Amino acid sequence: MSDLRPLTTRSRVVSDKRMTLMERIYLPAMVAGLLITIRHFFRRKPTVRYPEQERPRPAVYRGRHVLKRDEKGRERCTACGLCAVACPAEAISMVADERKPGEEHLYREEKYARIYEIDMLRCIYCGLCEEACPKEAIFLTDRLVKADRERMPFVFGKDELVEPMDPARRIDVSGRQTAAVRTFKQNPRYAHNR
Amino acid sequence: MTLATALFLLVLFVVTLTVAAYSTYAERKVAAFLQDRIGPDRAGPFGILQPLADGTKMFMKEDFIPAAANRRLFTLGPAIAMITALMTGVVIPWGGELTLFGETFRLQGTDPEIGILFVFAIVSIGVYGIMLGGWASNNKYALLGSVRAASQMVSYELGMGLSIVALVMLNGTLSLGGIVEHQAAHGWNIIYQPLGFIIFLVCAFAETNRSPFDMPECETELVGGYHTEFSSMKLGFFLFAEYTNMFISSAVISTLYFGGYHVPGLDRLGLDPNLTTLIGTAAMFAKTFFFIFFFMWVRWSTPRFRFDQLMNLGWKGLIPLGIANVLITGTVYHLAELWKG
Amino acid sequence: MIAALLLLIPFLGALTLLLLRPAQARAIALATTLASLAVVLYAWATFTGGAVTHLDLAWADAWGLRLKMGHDGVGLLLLILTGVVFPFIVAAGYGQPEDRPATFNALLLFTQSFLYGVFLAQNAVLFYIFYELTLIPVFLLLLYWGGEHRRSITMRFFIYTLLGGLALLFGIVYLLVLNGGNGDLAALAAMDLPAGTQVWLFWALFLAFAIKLPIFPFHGWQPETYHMAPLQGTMVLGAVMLKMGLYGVYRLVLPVVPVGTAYWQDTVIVLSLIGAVYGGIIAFRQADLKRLVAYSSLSHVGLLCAGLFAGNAYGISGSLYQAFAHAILVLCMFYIVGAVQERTGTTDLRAMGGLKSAAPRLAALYFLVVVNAVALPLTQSFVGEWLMFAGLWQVKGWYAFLGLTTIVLGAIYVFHAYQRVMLGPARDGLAAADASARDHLVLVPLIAITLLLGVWPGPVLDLVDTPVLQLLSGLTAP
Amino acid sequence: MAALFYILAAISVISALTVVGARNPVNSVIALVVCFLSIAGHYVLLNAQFLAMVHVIVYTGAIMVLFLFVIMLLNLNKPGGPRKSLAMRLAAAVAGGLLFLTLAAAVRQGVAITPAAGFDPGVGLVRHVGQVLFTEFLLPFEVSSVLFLSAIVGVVMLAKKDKDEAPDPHITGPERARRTA
Repeated sequence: MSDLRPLTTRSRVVSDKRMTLMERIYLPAMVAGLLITIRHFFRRKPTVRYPEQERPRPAVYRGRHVLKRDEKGRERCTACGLCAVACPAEAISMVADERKPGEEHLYREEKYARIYEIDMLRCIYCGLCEEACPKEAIFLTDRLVKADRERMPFVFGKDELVEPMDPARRIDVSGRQTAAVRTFKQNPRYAHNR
Repeated sequence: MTLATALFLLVLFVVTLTVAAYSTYAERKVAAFLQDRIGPDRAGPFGILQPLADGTKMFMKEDFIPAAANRRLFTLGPAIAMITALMTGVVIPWGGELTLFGETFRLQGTDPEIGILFVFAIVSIGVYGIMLGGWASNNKYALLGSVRAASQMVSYELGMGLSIVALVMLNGTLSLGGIVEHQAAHGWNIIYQPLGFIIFLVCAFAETNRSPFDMPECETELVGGYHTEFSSMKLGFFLFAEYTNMFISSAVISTLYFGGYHVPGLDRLGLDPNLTTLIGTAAMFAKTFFFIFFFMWVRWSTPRFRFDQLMNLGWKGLIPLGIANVLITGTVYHLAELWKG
Repeated sequence: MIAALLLLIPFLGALTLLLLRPAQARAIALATTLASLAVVLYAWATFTGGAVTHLDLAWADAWGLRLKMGHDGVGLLLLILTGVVFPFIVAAGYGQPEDRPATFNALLLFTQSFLYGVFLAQNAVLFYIFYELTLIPVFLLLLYWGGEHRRSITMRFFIYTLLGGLALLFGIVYLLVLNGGNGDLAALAAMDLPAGTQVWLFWALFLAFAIKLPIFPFHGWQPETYHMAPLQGTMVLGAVMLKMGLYGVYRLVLPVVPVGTAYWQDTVIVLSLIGAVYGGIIAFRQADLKRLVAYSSLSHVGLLCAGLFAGNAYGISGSLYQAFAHAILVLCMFYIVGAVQERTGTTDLRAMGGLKSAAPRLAALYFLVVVNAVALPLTQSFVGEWLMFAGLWQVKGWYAFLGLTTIVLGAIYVFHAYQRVMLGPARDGLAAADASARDHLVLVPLIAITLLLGVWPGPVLDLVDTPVLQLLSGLTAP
Repeated sequence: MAALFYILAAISVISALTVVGARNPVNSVIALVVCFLSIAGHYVLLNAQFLAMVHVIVYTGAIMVLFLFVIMLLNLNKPGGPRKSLAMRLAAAVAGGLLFLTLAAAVRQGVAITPAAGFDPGVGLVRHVGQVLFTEFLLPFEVSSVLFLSAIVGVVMLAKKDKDEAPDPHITGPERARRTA
């Protein structure tokens, strides 16, 4: 047992020695405690009043998802299902469909997701879907999921997930693409994704 | 009883309830501030309407009485707690004399010769509210809570009484008004009775069931203690009674040890007597509020005692200290008398 | 007639036992004591208040010896005490020796007879003779039926008593010479001795009683003797013999040398109170139940003596009242010591505990005795001690205060002993029987007397009232 | 004042009867508390405020709380309680009857219940009570305090555990070894 060292420097050995008179009076310790708390009383409060104020979130924040469109406004998702497989919380479900003629401006590939749903109450915001995606279609963003009183609104469909067509209102996820990711994607093997 | 007294009592009643109500708000604010938070701030500016919201909520809740409870006592418990909590304020001197419309009033309900004993007596009856309420719930946690409350309050009343004995020996009167006047003439009691003050303060914490002596409602062990089974305004009464008690004991502490409405040097300024009185009353409330704050400050700074530690402290610590304090006070007083000749 | 009966019934009973050695020695002894108790009660019933002379015969008048027997209220009180106590002593179940029960009981009866003599004697020499006679049977009891080291302890007891006796003899002879050979106690009390004589004569007369009681510096013999003596012997010593000392002071010291008494009053009270407090403290330190009771007796006796020397109505009547109460208490206490010893096989407090679960009734009886021992209200000790405190209070406040300490000390050691014996976890292998029929027969009446006299002390106080007032008028007159 | 007296008296009598009549011991205790409070009210009417307050503090605040305590802890709240044996009931009836007889006789023999002549309204005030207690009645006062002291001592001695038994379970390790050694 003796060669077991404490895991942290903060651990203290519990002592059962008799307390000295000063310690047994309690009052000095009590006063010390009161002084500690009163110092906190006057300290600046770190509280952020949320709906009015928001704490700045970093670009790599993993908030609610977005289904990206490509530069021509076509949905990148081909409903391959890799994200659903990767999802540890099994929050993603989808139904694939075939692109009809005349829909080329909507979907990039011949196959697309007719239904794509993420249950935001199950999601743990791990980002594995993003990593799994071969088409760079799904990304986590720095936006938050809004609160609600019911459960069903938390199941986000394509109406909420797919980013708007309007190029001005596209959601920028470049912040999530770190330098390493970008170099990795220069690999010619992934050229089809660009 | 004159109309003036009746009016004064009505005002006192309202003030007491208001202070108690806002103590709940203050408690949450103080707790938050001590923990680097900002506390309730949604209901009104700075959350100032929070007590009203709480009260409304309490009234709206279903008033539930458990099937196996003793209905009569179950209702009687919170009532006793509330009544006894409100009764004590009558004998506390909130200020000096006020002259209005050619008549002179004292800002005190009544000043009986045995004022301090009256406070004691009412406090000792207050236990019944907790005991009956807890027992009538027919719930083991509630019973344990009320048993703890009773033993705690009976035990600490002794220490409190002893600390008062020394004080009374010095002041030569049991009347609260008299004690304040004595302090105005001879200096505040805290100077002469520091030990007595500490004993009284600790006992006051125990008597009001406040942390670190809040064993009767100790959540981690007893769910809610004596008020586990209570809901709606019955629960509200219990909580309210606790805050009222805190207000009253703060007022008693200020009266007994900190000169009550006396402000040193105020007489010499030659102000209008009415103004002096009002400043005095303001001072009294300031002192009282400080102690209410102190109650909260301690609650959010110290962990709870264990029940055997509580009993040990009361019986083996405070009571012997109280007796020693009486002896020391008596000896010194006697020697001082001899010295003066 | 009564005097003769009182002397003769136990005496003849004893002789019968000695000569016939019947198998039922104890039953006969019990019957004898009960018969004498009946006589005593008859005397009480016919007592009207004044002093009574039963017998007045010339014997050896030249030596100041005259067969004058009678009693006043106080004498009657002590006669009642002797009468009441002895049946219980004989009946006390524990500690009755196996060998020679006839002789043993005969000795007890002889003691009773002589004790009656002491309390009846109205003549100083007669008093002295009986006083010394009582020693002989007790001495034999100790020597033959005592415990460890009985020879040396008995010897010490004997030497102490003998020294006191010699001083007393000298004092009485001196008085006789001064009084022209008239040894009548009333005549002695009427003497008006010069103050200087009284001051030294006080000790000559008092020393024997001081040893017999015993008060503080003269108590060396007591604890060991109580501890070693057979149970009945201890009972006799503690319940009655000790009261002989008290009676002696009341009869022979206070009225005869009032000035001497007043001179030494403070000394004696202080010594007594020292003994009372000291006895209490030592009692608490005892690890042996019997020794604890012995020291508690020392403590009580100190108070009794202090009360007697308070020299006022409260003190003296309280002391005499308490004399009776203490006798009952001592009987109960030692009886319980015996009962406990019988069940646990020891008197060592450290080896006891938890007897209550095995013997709840005994525990209850013991508790009632304990309550009496600490003089709680509604017990007779409360009445007696309260009167004594009131008496001491009139002398000096702090005497009463010292006296009151003994009550607190008493509570400490008595309850300590009770806790040790009865409460706590039961010791291994303790299979004790609960209180037997005999235990009930002995303890219940005694406790009943305790409680009855605690609520209604009138009858006993009435006995004491007149003589004490008479004595006081004699004390204050010169 | 007279009206107040009659109201208080009625409360006292009714609550006292409830104490005896209530089938639930807890109700009995509460009735007794009410009775004590109304008696304290009588004291106040007699201007004996000190006595009134001490009465409330000691009897209502301490003793009855302990009563209630015991009843609650031992769960003695079954209505009616255990059936008493015939001898017990007989003894109770006899004792009660004797008490009643004594009281009746005392009243019959003319215990005059009239206002005491020259009643001093200051007699019950603290200052006077204190003065009398520490002069005239000093000895009884001290004797009773010693009696209480010895009662306390007795209880402590009875409740005290032997030193050599059961060391504190909260103490472990070397300190325990040191203490038990």
